[in-house]
Amino acid sequence: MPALGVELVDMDGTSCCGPFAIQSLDYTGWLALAARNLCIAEKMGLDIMALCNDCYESLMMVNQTLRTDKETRDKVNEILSVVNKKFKGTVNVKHTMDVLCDDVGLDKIRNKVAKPLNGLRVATQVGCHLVRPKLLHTEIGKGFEVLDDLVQALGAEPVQYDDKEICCGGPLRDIDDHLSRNLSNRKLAALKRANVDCVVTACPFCYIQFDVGQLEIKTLLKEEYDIPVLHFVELLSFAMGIKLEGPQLREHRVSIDSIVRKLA
Amino acid sequence: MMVEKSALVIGAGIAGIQASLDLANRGIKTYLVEKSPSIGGRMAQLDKTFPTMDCSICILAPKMIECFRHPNIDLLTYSEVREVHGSAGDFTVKVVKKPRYVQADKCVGCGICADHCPVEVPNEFDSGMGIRKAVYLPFPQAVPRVYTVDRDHCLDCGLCQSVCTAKAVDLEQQPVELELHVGGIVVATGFDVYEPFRITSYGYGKYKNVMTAMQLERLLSASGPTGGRIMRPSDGRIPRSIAFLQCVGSRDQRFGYPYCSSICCKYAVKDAVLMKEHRPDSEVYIFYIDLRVFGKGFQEFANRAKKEFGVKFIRSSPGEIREDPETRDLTLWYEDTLTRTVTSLKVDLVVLCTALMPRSDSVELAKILGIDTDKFGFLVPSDSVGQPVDTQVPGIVGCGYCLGPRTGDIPDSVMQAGAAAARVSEIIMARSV
Amino acid sequence: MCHCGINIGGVVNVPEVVEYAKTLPNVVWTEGNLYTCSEAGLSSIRDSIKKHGLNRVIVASCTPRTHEPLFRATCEEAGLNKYLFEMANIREQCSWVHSHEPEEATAKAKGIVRMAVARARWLEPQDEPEVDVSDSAMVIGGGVSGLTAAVTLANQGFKVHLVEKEPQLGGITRRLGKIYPTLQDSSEIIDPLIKTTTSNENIQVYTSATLKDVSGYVGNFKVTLKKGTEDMKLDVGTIVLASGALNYEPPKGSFQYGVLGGVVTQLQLEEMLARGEVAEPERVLMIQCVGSRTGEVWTYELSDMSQSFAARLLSKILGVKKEEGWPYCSKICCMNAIKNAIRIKELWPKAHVDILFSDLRTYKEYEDFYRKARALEVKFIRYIREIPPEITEAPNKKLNVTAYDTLAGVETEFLCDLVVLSTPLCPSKEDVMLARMLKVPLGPDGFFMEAHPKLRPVDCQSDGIFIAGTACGPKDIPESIISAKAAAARASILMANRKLRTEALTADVNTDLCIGCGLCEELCPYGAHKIQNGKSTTIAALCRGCGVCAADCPRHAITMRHYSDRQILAQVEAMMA
Amino acid sequence: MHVVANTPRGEGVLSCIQCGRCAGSCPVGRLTVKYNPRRLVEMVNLGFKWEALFELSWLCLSCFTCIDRCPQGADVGEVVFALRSIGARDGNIPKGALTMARNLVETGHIVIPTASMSKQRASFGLPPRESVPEVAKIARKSGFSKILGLK
Repeated sequence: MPALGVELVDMDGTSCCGPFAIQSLDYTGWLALAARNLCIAEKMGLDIMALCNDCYESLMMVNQTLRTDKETRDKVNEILSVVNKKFKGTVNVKHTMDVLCDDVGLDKIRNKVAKPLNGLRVATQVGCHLVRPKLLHTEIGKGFEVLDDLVQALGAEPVQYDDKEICCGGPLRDIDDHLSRNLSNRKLAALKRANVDCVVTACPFCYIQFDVGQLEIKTLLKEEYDIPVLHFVELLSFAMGIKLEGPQLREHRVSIDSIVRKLA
Repeated sequence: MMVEKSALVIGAGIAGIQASLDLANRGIKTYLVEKSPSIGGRMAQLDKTFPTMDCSICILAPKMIECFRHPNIDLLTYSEVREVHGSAGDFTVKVVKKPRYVQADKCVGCGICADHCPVEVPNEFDSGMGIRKAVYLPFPQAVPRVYTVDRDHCLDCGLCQSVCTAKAVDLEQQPVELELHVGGIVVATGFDVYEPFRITSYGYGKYKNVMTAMQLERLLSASGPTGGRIMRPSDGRIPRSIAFLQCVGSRDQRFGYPYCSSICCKYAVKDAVLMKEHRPDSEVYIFYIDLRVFGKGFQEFANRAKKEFGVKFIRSSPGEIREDPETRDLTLWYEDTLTRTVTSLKVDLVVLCTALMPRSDSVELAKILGIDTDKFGFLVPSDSVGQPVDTQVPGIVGCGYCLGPRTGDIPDSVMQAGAAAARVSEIIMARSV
Repeated sequence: MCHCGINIGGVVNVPEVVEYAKTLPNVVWTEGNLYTCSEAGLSSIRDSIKKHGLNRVIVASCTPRTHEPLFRATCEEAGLNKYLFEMANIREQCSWVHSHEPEEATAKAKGIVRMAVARARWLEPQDEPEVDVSDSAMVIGGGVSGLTAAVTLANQGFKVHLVEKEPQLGGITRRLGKIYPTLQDSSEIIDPLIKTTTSNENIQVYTSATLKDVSGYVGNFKVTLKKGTEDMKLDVGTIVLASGALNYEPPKGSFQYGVLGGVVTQLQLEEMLARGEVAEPERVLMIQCVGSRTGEVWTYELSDMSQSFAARLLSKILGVKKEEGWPYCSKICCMNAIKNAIRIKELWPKAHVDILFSDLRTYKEYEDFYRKARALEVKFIRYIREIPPEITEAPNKKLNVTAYDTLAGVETEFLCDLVVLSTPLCPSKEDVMLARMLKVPLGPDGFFMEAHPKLRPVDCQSDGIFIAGTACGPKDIPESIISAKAAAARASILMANRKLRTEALTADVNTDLCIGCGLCEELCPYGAHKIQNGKSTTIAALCRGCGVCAADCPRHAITMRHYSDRQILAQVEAMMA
Repeated sequence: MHVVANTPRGEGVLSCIQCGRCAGSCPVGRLTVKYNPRRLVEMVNLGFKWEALFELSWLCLSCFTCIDRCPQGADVGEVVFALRSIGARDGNIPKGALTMARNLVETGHIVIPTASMSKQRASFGLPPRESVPEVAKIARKSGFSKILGLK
């Protein structure tokens, strides 16, 4: 990110933002918890960049809700008072993709590409919570093409596939693993048909679902795909010629050597 | 006070035509203003009409010609109303006759100009399914039978001028402004058809074989671009399976209009039966939410469509349409809500029965007339129950679909036209006696 | 010769028929048009009449019903008597019915043209008798439609006689408490209308009066009214038929109507609410389409239904008895039910209202009305006709309703205080009598039939009679008012012109042959024949040209103008040739 | 009174006209007959036994496709949140969710930070994730802890 002129500051003392599992249990509780994180950013006077779609969805929804709905805002602030915090609504919540597309801009990204990913067939998985939450039904919402555009900017070829706009299945983990796996399986099968070099996600959760998921599916459903899964940021760093070392690469359950080789 | 024993009718679709005839036959001098080159409106675009299955233009044409020949009707086509002053019984109206660049009195409608014109433009009358030249007659039965040069697309090559044996083409023609004095005004400007680009999951504009019902009507029509043969836009193949989708953009709080357009279920059943008649071995499906075949004879007709013609009715609004990139066939994902099974269906052609919406310029015209429109842009009656065709301005009445979905179908429009004519006659006669 | 786009040209080989026609005797000019009814086609008729001095014109195209007047007028413009025009229908009677046999169709088209030519030879010019039109009208029915029609005509200076069989005006509208979608009192609509009617000096109101007899013809109807014991005679130029419709009464026992208390129709509910006879209910259940949309087959697989229902369904099928009621959709019941549901919700917010429907037809902007009801927590449950809800008696005056919700696929039970049946508007028994008296046809649905369902929705087939409101099918109040005004508009045209030409197609008696036997006078359904000093005479304006007299005259003394034996026999011979 | 319609995020139920566009779009519905968003709403409005509904409501992915397509703004995808929270009040919470929630309240994170995570964060020059006691305070105040059966 710094190479693209974006300075990132780690938010100290944040908690989890409250993914849908949390939202499901208690409305105000969720609002208050997420609002607390927003307050920290407000204190820092910085917009929030969320890498994870769930964090983004949660924070964005809460931010919008509390900005527009005074009654709820007062209720939440009343709760926040126990930790001497107060929601003001002074910061914006952005997803990494928003920052890349809107703040950095595709042109700048194109310029920064050191090693164009020519000939790389990439399938994209944007992740539902970046494009579909209710409050995004205004024009502020991004479309499924957002990631394709970015991938293209890196010189790779975005590949269309069936069920592209369908969920990765992640949210059903620990609730109905069987269903969760079947969903991923469906998508992976579609990816196979489209014979892609890799699938790139904008959401760490989709990333895990596909990456870890492929192992589970291999063992439980006896289906083997071997489709490398990358988060877009990884692909970006490849293209910008930033060497990924140590921990990042080890994270991949499905080897991405094929990609590394192809790009070398 | 002095009352003008004359009336202005704006819009020459079936409603405007009927209103004009009723007024003119009543002995009232009537100016019929139509903004497009020919009268006839939407009904002229349709193929056949339920329940007689008369071809629409065939029963409309005599009325169009009656208007044209009627001593009490002054036909002002390709003209627009610019200003209206005065009050009931005594309105002053400024109308502008747009230049056709063809002299109406000289043109014999032979069409030689069009044969020679090098420019091809998608034909609005065919909802873009067919093409016309830059000098054109919108459709064969057009009234008046005078060609029009569309200067937006014209290359000014002058070919038409040189080939016209009647010396009718005049590219220097200027707009003409007329001042009319009328006792009453009837607004009958009709409707536009909703283009469902915003409902992305149906892929309208993206998938070749997804079309609107109005486009289908043009394909079915004998005088349409395919001469009445139904062909898939992608490959010209005759579709063996067709799906009609109801409530596309109507009954829709988010992408279109919340109201029910009132006619889609009925014409869908009619078109479905026509399809079956064209090709008895074809599979025809109608996807509906509530099958609104109200009105005289329609329920019975729908029953026949199911029993005798084997049209399949499925209570569902499909979630999405997908296109096979090779074959261009379409797959609908839907839930049959009556058996509660989620499944998919492959068809050759999908027809979207889209909402009817106000004319793009309806609000503008309303301003000129000084009358109110609702939040969509339709006219609002002063008293929707007691005086259904009156506007807030005495002496100005409405009829046809410009009154919004209050109107159902053609008979409704014809009745409203009669009612509108009656209201105007009431004003004029009451004051002149 | 008309191609009518591909309607004819797509099947019949028109050019071939054109060539064939050229070969027929006496034919001097032949041409084909894409659309003969287009201005181009017509002008070419006018031109060729002048150019070739034609004295007969034949158009082979569609049906005379829609197009003959147009072509006749075109001939007249060119100075040719319109009865010298002949039309050959090669669309309805040829291309449409033989769309799959082009050769045979072409051959038949030739035959039809040949016949037309044969008849045309014998056509003679005719004059049309002109009749005076009285400028007074009779309106039958004092409901919202009748009143509106009367006022609309009176405002234009015509004299109107308004006939109502009930003692007071207002019709069914008066019985409604509120009206949708405005939820205003029906009196707000009907009272002012009654007031303007009764106070208008152009309108003469006859209440508790019925029609005894109607004779005469357009422009000169002779009406006999019966009010109490006395008869009254009226002469009117036009008649507006606004006799309205009835609210269908379900047969005893259907949905327990008339068996269990608490089962009522929507109209009864309205009257009960108006009279304040409804105690706060816990739950009211409404059932749509009771007595309407009968004979529908929207069957589902038994597998779709729970066993108990399969059983119930089977018992229904085994004990099949014809569904009572009407096949059409009454159109207004959905809004009406919602209206009453909203009223109940407004009166008693705690009360539950459930509406069992099979298609919710809140057309037009009434969709908002439906939305409003949902927002008020009125519940809409879709049932299917094959499994009608079952109603049984429950303790303390309550009713137990078992209904199958197809959308959830479950059987649900409702314990209600009231079960309200949404029954359709239906034609009244008197309509049959009226129809006979006025010589206007009834449609298959039992309502009065319009001249053309699309383009002449308020005209009757018999001239001078117009239909307004629910007499020709279910309508709500605004629609009734619109149709009434439209009917008035059509009637006013006739009366304003004061004169009318009628068809020349009438009986012509050859007094030399007539023996005055009086058979024609006896047979004529229109009373057009009178025996005067030993010979039959025809009252042209009454004669409809049916030809009964000509067919039966023992001395062949009667010929029908424009349909002489000679003309018809010539056609028959041409056909055989 | 309509319980769901009057629970936050449940307002949509009354707008539903049962068109089935959600069911035709739902990825879960294509895999199992158990879950059908349209039917879920119909059952809610019919006043169905809650127990059944909670269980169903947890089959929703929250992929929000239904919300994206619903022509009426009935938003089943939102309604399920209302259903779940109603269920949670009487302790109907799936194990997975409960663990996550408790982790969150107790440590501030649904996934409790491990040594390897800290190590990894360190490799990016980031401090290890501390637990966040404030969360517990907020949870207690808002009544969230109570729902989770925590003090």
